[in-house]
Amino acid sequence: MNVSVGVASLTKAAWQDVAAEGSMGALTTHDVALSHDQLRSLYRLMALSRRVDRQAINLTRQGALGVFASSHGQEAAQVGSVFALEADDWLFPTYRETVGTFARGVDVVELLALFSGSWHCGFDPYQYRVAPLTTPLATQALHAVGLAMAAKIKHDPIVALTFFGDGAASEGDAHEAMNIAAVSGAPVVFVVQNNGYAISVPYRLQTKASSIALRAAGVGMPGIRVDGNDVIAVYGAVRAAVERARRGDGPTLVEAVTYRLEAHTTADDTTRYRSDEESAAWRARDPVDMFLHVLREGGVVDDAYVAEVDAEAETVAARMRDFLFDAAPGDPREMFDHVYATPTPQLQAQRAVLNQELTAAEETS
Amino acid sequence: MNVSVGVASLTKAAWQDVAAEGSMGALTTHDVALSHDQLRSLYRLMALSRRVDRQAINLTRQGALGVFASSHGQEAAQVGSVFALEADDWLFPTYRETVGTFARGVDVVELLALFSGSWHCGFDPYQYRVAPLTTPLATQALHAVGLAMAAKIKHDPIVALTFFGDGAASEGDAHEAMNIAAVSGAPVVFVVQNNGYAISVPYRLQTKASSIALRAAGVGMPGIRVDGNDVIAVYGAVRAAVERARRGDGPTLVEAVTYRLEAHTTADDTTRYRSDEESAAWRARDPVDMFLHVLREGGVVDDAYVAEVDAEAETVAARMRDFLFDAAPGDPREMFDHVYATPTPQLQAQRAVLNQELTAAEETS
Amino acid sequence: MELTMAGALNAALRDSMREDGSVVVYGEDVGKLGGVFRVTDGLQAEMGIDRCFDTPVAESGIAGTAIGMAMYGLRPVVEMQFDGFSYPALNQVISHVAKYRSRTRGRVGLPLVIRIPYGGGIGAVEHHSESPETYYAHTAGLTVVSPGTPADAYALLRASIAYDDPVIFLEPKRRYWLKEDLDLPVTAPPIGEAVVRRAGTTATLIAYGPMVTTALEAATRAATESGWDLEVVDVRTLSPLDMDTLVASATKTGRAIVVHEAARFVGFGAEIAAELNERAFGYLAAPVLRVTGWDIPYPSAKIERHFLPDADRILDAVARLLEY
Amino acid sequence: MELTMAGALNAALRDSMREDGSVVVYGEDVGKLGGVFRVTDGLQAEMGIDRCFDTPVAESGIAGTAIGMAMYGLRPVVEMQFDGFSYPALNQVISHVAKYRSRTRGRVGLPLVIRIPYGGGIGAVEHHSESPETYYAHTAGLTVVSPGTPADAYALLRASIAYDDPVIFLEPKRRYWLKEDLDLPVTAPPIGEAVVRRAGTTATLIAYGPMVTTALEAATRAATESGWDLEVVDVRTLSPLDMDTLVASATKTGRAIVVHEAARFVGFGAEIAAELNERAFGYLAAPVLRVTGWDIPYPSAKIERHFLPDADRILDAVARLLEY
Ligand SMILES: Cc1ncc(C[n+]2csc(CCOP(=O)(O)OP(=O)(O)O)c2C)c(N)n1
Ligand SMILES: Cc1ncc(C[n+]2csc(CCOP(=O)(O)OP(=O)(O)O)c2C)c(N)n1
Ligand SMILES: [Mg+2]
Ligand SMILES: [Mg+2]
Repeated sequence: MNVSVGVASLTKAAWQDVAAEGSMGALTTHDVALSHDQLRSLYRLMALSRRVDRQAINLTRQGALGVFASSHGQEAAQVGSVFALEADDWLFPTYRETVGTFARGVDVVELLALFSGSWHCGFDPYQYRVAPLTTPLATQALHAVGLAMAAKIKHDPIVALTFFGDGAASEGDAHEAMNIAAVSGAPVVFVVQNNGYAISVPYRLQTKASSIALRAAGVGMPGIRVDGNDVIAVYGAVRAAVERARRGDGPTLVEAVTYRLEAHTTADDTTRYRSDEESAAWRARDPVDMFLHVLREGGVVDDAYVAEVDAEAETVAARMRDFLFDAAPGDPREMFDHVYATPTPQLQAQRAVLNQELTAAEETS
Repeated sequence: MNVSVGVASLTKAAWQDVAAEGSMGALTTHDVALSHDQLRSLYRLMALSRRVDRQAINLTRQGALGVFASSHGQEAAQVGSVFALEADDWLFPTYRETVGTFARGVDVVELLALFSGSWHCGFDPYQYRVAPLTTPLATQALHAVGLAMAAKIKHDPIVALTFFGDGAASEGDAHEAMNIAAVSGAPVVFVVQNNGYAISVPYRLQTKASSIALRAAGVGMPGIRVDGNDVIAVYGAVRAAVERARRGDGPTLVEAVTYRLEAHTTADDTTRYRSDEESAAWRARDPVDMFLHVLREGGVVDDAYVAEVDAEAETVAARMRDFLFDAAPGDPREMFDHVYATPTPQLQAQRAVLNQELTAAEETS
Repeated sequence: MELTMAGALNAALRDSMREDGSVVVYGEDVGKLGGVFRVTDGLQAEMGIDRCFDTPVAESGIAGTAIGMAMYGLRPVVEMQFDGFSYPALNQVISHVAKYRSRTRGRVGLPLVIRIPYGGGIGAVEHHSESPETYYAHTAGLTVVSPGTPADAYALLRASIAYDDPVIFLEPKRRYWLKEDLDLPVTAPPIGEAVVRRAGTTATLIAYGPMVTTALEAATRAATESGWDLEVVDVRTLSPLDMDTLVASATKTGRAIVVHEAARFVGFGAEIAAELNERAFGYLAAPVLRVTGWDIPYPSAKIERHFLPDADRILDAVARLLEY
Repeated sequence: MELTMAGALNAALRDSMREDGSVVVYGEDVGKLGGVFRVTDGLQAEMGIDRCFDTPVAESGIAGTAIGMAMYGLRPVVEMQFDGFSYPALNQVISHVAKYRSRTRGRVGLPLVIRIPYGGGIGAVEHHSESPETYYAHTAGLTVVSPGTPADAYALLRASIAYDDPVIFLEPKRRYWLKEDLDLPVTAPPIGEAVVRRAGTTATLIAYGPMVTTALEAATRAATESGWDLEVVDVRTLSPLDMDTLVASATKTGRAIVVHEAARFVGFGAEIAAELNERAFGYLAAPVLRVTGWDIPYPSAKIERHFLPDADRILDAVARLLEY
């Protein structure tokens, strides 16, 4: 995947467009208007993300989380994408986009409920305009399209952004979502994080297409292929797509080419299917390091700011430890309370049985 | 859809290729080597098909068939495609491809069982190497891919051809089938009959893509767009795809642009959603007439041969009337016999109950 | 006025859309064509293409987008063209439609309706005569409704559209042409309540959807032919199931038969029978019997009548029931 | 030697592939990785990439291609990575896998196996702990098998691969690490036969898959704690169901309880209860009770143990049963 040019510049984004009729264009550069404040915010979110990711892995090792899907190496693709959204826009992430969702503002403790096992979705989707982290692959893409169609029907100028992976792109739902979005002109942005793997299955066994972005041509929507480790390029490409959608010009498919530096999840073992050489090459293109380097060169950040961010990152990490380590399970009776708006008689009866069990247990203990 | 050039020539086929990277190419012409005997066979199959179709519609009006999906206007796309297959190849049709399946050699009475309601599939798929006419859209495409993968594993030089429509192309299964075929290099040919409609829904509401053939680029396989009313062009394009597959170079997507001149089925009412002007324009490009015209010009067929074919067509039609009109229902008890290789005790018991009902009824009558 | 069930459903959609601007109707061929059964006839013309529109042929897409629409405050009412073509949407329905409220800890409910014409008896080709209720009723988080009369078709569809949780609305397609005199808007007992369609003392026939008509026919014939006084209960809502009404009736008559078109094995009748046997234990003079479709794929048109439960088969079961 | 259930399944796949060149294994991550549970570990290395390979992430594609492969004479054994991800394949399974033989009038049978790790109890995230057996068992044309022990895992998987009809093979993932001493190849009763795992007289516990271990634990505890002598029947094959063995046991003890993880409503236990109540009517001192998961979406890891039936819940039910 040779779109990798590192972080080209702080004011220029490079990407390839899929021409209307489908051919993959050459790498072209576009101006990106980000103030130094914005650039610092971008860095801050990426640096915090990196720390959140590392802390989550540690908490998993310690058993505080049952499992965790790391975003290490994909910070630029995720943070750069959500940074292109406005306050009223919606985000539809998968289990992979914890840091993108964190960068969108979701409380990190609420965010990790899925992995700590305290509840499937620990945050209020309406509070953050973020859908639950979704595991059935590509299914959430259709939810994003539906929400965008609804917004269009209501003439609300909002955009729905959904992430999915190079593997999920093989699911029927991914195709249905992109085709329906294109034909209905829904204001959606599809961001495919092509991180080279679907668990153990490498991209070349996932599809014969040279780029996932080419799928766009098949449904008549614009496609963009961008270096997923260049946060400026990702922001620039996704921002262009978001603006196009908000203008009423319909959806865009953005393929961010990146790499999953960690195992698929903490339960996975990469030694069975890939070499250290391969990942080493990508480690050399660490999106956070590359970005920081250019920021320093451009005099956008100094040691003081970096130290400030590191300090904040430690506070976030401490909060994760405080609230996730040994977190008490909620009241099991609650499992009956949210199945329907009002519990059915049948569920009330079952709840009563569990209640008896629990009170009996409390008495004997 | 402007690939329509009529039947260009008897020795040249015109089509557009989707370039490897996805762009739709210009109309290019290719030599087609068909002997006069082959040309006559092609005509014969198309003319017989036309007659079979008309007879099926009449039998439906008379109640001998419960419903029928006409191929009127799509004879070139269907017959031209199956004519490109060799004896050992497999065909996976839908409810729409009755005439293509007839042209493949399936007995017309067995073929129409689905519509007469005598059995879901009235012919032996192994005898003809033809899968049942399938109604759940796009599902059969995956069966074709699986069969082709199996043939590849066994190193058998056969090809599987599957048809689906412009509507079915929106189904997730269509995408999964094409992606899996491409990445596994399965010897499959996907022929999309783009007849402009999915029941009442026109192509422009089905997808925003200018051509279904562009889907090929998204999964990294060759795509071809051809005038579906030019039987020579269809044959040429599909033959090229079949040979590529047999060579071991993998699948191809061929979009045959045609038009459904009749209603979706005999139960449908076109006046609710399309104009007579629109269909009139396509009637002027009748694939059978156009082909016959060029054949006469080229001196390939004369009145005698045409009369001969017409006579044969009447025999086929008579056979349809004889065996489908008032055809007695089979023994209802048989519904239990093919659920499993050996009926379960449970089914034997249920069969016994039905048997009692039937014998009781016979006695009282 | 006299309305068919299809007409009643059409009126229910129209009235709901007129009253509530957030109701949108979409699916395959529901727009210009008005649906293959004309249940959405005229809606696009009156409500506009934003509120009644055709989609590409993609059932998972139809169900999946409905989730997003409901999240955003619309009330989508989507159509699966036929029972057999609702299966591509099962993943969205089981994984998300049913679970969304509980996975979000009650924060995101999905007020949406998935309409599915179901069942056989219309001489259709394969995959057009399926009875999928077990798949839906077993799935916790779904509400499953199936009307047996035109009046219920209207009232229950309106109630389903106004409901705050997702409803799988199963329409007995062979009864689309069943007529009833109705003064719209008709009201009826709410979702979750079964009704006694015919009071009786000999035994209870429990049915829903297409079999309500069949059960009533059996009861009428039984009265004249055998002097049996059969009670007929229309389930109306499969989930949540109104067991109290069923238990009361079975306890009263002491005998019960569940009737449905779907296959018997792990069919909906098994739930009713298991629960009745447990809750009416000691009050039943005989076990609860099931009169259902056979445990086979739906057969082709020419022999389908030998698959479908009919009055004869029900009366045979009553006779067996009375031998205990 | 001592084998885990996962190890026994791996051995069954290997032995079947060695004996029959037409057996191919594929799915997501089953090749190089050997499956997320390592059930296919080493198969690609030994059998080659043509016979054990990874597919794109597309479950409908996996099931759909298996149909074509079986038509062409191979015996595909495909894996759905988790229960919750078998749903995208339901359309192919219900519309074709189950119906192909009957729609082709017996001419095209599909010898294929769909392996599905299922059930909860492993602290997984949502969609990874589903019990989908009702969807499959209700679908006529499918054969549904679920082993409860490592020996059965080996013997039943081998039998399923050799079977001439499609088999849905449900693997109780929480028992993958259950150990047993086995001399391979072990033999066991064929598909379609239930077995009595523990003889008893007080009451019958009927279980399958993950609940076999739980039921046996309950029986052991009951013997010491309450002096109850419980019989435990392992269903093994959900469809076709060996009712004769269940009826014999229930008739003998006069009391029966069905245990499963899946939701109760229209769950598999309903079929067993309904049928037992009918066929053992008059022999049962009490109604057949059901100890099952609640009628809710599977809860999150920290509280899942309050969802899963355990020995306590089973013994509570036995106590209730004995009050009749
Ligand atoms: C429908 C479905 N099938 C299978 C799985 C199991 N699974 C979880 S992650 C994964 C790989 C996904 O790869 P990709 O889409 O590239 O995302 P990534 O994990 O690389 O971010 C698979 C197969 C699933 N979650 N959902
Ligand atoms: C999965 C599925 N969904 C819906 C239907 C109902 N249906 C039958 S034909 C049809 C339109 C198909 O259009 P197209 O694929 O273009 O084929 P055509 O009929 O035009 O040949 C639809 C929606 C179906 N058969 N299968
Ligand atoms: Mg990936
Ligand atoms: Mg069409």
